[in-house]
Amino acid sequence: MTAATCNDVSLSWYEASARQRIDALVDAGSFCEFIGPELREISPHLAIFDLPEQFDDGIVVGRGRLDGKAVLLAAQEGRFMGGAFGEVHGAKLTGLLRAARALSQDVLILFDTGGVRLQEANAGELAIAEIMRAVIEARRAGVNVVGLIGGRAGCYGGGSLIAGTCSKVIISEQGRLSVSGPEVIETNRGIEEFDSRDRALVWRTMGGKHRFLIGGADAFVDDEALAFRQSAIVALKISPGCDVAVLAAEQARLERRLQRFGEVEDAVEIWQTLGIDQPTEIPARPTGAFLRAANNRESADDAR
Amino acid sequence: MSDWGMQKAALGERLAAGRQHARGKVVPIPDLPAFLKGVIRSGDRVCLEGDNQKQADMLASALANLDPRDVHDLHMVQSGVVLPSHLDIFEKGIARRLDFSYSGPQSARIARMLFGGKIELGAVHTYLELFARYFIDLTPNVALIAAVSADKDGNLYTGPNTEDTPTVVEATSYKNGLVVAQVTEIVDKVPRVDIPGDLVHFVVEAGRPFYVEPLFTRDPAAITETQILTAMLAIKGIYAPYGVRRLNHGIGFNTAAIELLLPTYGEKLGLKDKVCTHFALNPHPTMIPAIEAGWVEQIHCFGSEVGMEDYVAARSDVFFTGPDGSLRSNRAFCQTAGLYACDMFIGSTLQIDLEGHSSTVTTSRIAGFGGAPNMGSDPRGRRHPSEPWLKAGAEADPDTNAALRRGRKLVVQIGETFGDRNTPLFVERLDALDLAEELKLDLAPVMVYSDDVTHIVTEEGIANLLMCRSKDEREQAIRGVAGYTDIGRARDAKLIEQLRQRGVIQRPEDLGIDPLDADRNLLAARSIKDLMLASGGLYRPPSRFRNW
Amino acid sequence: MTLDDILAGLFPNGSSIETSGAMISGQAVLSGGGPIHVLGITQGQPLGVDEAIVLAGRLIEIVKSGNRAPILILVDSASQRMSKRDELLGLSEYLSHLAKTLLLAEAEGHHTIGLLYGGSAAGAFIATALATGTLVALPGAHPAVMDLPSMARVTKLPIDVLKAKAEATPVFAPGLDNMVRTGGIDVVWDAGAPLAPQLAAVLQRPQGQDDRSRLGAARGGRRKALEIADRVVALATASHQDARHG
Amino acid sequence: MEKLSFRLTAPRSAGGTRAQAIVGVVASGNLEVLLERSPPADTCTIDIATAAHGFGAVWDAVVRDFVTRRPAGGLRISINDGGARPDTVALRLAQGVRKIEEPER
Repeated sequence: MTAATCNDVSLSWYEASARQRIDALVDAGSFCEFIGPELREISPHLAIFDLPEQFDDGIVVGRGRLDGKAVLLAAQEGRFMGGAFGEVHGAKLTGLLRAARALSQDVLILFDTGGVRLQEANAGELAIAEIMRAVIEARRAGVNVVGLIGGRAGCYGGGSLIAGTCSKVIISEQGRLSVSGPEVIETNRGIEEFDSRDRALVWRTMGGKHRFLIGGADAFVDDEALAFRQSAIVALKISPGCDVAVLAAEQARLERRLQRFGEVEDAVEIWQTLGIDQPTEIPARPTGAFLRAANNRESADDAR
Repeated sequence: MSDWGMQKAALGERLAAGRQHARGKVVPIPDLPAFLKGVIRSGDRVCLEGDNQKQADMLASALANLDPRDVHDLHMVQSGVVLPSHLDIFEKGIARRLDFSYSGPQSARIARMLFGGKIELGAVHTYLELFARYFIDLTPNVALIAAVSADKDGNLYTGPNTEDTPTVVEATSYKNGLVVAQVTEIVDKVPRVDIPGDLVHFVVEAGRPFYVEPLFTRDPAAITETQILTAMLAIKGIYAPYGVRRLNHGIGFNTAAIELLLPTYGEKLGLKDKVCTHFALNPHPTMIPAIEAGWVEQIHCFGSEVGMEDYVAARSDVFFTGPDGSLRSNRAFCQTAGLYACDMFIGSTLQIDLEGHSSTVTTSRIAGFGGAPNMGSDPRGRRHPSEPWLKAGAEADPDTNAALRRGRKLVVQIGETFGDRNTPLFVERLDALDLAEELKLDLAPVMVYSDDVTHIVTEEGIANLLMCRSKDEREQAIRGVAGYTDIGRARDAKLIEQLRQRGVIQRPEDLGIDPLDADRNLLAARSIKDLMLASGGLYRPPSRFRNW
Repeated sequence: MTLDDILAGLFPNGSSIETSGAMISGQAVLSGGGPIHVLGITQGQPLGVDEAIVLAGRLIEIVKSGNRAPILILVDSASQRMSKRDELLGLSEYLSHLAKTLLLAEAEGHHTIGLLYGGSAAGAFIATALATGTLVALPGAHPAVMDLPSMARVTKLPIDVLKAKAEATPVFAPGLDNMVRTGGIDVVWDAGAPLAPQLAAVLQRPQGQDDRSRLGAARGGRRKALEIADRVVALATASHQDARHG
Repeated sequence: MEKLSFRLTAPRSAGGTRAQAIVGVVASGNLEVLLERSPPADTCTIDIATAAHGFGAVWDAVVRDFVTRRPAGGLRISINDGGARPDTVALRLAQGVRKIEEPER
């Protein structure tokens, strides 16, 4: 098998834009966008709030090739309104997933989102519900839907629920995956419960390493576009589907997590329970050392 | 007949009053209020150790909790007004007069209190100036200082954050003043003696470390392409041609960008061993890649930086460290080094006017000067030659006999033409002038005077003010790098083209720099995590800077 | 309407429903005679990992049991539980898992009906009511993504300005009517009429595809979503054929 | 939002063959620039929607310098601005021209 060409310049996934991520992820020059910025399909709702629009409404969708294989892709731009789901933004992803089911083609979702866009909250919330349903319908038709998480805005709110429907989740240390954001928890529960400015706390509670260790993500990669690419190629090789057996396995997995860790106060205790040596050093470990230490992690194989 | 020995007698009275609340030299925390009330007299000059970085925070709160009926009209002489309690002391009427250097996080409140008459201002000093006055006419009666540990004899260990302490203690204790130290813990034997116990009268065991502000940590993730371009201009257009080896950097993102470009862009230009070998500088985390790449021979520090302790200890070939292994910093010595032994100061500012005066004062904030004017000024007392100093001197005054010509220190102001919220860097009139009028100050608080500044660097180019021969040329040179600000747009295009022909103004293209090459990939580290990894895990950044 | 009133109205032939904390679970007999599974989250409680796993477990049992009786999920909740513990344990997976079990049940042939009779918000709303095949509501239900005061804080707009804007568009402000107009809620039942026939009418309808964006467009509350999604499908299909024949 | 439009004579026309290019994102202090081909070859039109009001004179200066310094003829440029500083605007415009000139793969 010949390895298809790709961009081999080092590119930080965290720093890259949605378009840069796609360019670096797929085989060189293979991406073709649907409803590109030149069509100016902007949000019809931001003008009500006198807010600036973006020509692609913060999401790029289209098709490309990954290691020679045709895939559909969506990438959120976390810097535009926090990558939040609005009506147009969400509908582009819904359409992509419906196409995936119809065409039996795998999908990569490059998450970078704070959740629902408040200025169009109802439309955003419904978009998320529609997307989740479309993901499951596509998966039941045998399509892989892989989530990639490592952007600036993380994967929060409804975005995190969509990620939970994916067949595989790839995450980097910078990636955060959580429903409520740190500020929201602090506002609702007080700074004693959660100090949102304690970034080490944020990352060890919601960050990529912790999610990988508890089985919330299937692959842990460096903050490099090439690492995401390699991992995505591997993720597309298996197709677990989404039937009652898979969800029963997930039920067992999530019940086990509650039994094992339900009473702990902090991520470090969980890592200790997993039998990790020097659990407090986990955040500082480079990828190689971390993956060795993560040998006994809770795995999510085929139970998602 | 004079009654000699009055000061010794007064100190004796304070000591006696203090001992009523102490066991030996140790004052228990519950007795601290009564103790302070006993040893401090209304009208005293008090140095409450508030440095640029470390804070005698527990003593500050205790002082602020005194009853102004017992103690009032204090004259505070301290370099840093940083904690809220520093100003509570004035708010409550415990203190009245203030001489200081730097107010950082309290800059807005201090301005309000000055306008409201709650504070009677002596002067805003530079560090060296205030330290100097400690020995002439602002000698403290009482110094409340901070250290890491003490033994029962009062010997103090300050750890990496020695900063102002030796200067404050020297001035106070040898002139019959009383010295009280807050320490994290009392130990049998201190790791090293930074302050001899003879000079320390009382010690309070706080049971927790003093507060330190991580003031010199710049997250590489926040460095913009424009800042990278500006840093490229500075390196290729100033560092390289002058061969600047001994220097000080300010704390802004522009100089952080320079630090992170040394091992990449600087290396490509072949500048290793030719520039940036010796620094008067705090242990900036953004220096780690350059240090690791072998660029730096030596750094002397004003203070430490939170999280850099282990790294510094492991790099004693570069930093000054004690027998205990940890950094020895000293603000007074390092400021002197920055003034006399460095050939360049480069830092950012908030406003520059058409003459080249610069100021960090805005009408609602008085941030003070800190050390920038010490390092950002041409020392008239300098006598030793060096290549950059001589070259700059020759550019300023080509006609004088070289053997009789003073050299010039390079004083570089670097910044983007627009700052936060599109505020222009260049202005017709400094806000400092309005402030001086409102507060009826004799002097406007100018950070770097126009006759000291030699270069201004922005993303539009470099203005070499040494080579300007008239006031008009100088003004146009400044307009010529002022970009799209009102000042920049009111330029005389023809004159500016002439200045460019003479090399007074240099554009990126004149230096062979394509603005489109200013990419974050050029940074030797793009995140705090990269810095930590570059340090081999020795740098331990505070939680708020981490994203892992 | 209290939960008991609702259950009595829906199932005049009787039901056997257990309450455990804020969650209910059991079976009832439809007015037409067939069985229906009933579960729900009640009392305006937040939905956290502990609640989600119980509801999902019950749904998996139902699907595994092999009978294809309809499932009614009653919803009167707060939002997701906003706590350190829930997020530490991976709340997103638990909520998503619950939604997936509902979607699975629908796909496996169970008619899934959500009945929103109180509040629900944000992640809890998505994981329960919005994951059913058909979502209906009773008058007085109050779905929300975020309440207006919080929204005012985040958008830095005065609440009066937000209220004025909410008059002009159903797209952002909380409330039942807005959720109907944007297509999220299929129908609001008539509380004055018997409930059992209204449930029977919903069950009469064939199961089909997700038609919320079509409803949103028809009702004028969400004019773009359907058109954009359809265009993406068309473009993807066309480009797929190009790739094969090109 | 404030809308501004410029139609400028451009001494040099843009190179390359790409139909369009886009750089930047709409965020605080940032902007997106969409470049499309549009005859005539000696004219550049620029349409701006900006969140920062009252900077018309600065935009005027920035775009005039841009068409003088960069090959921008035959381009229709559309900008959504989140309040970027002029130096950022100038940089994005230059990046955009470079991108539309890149060879197609």
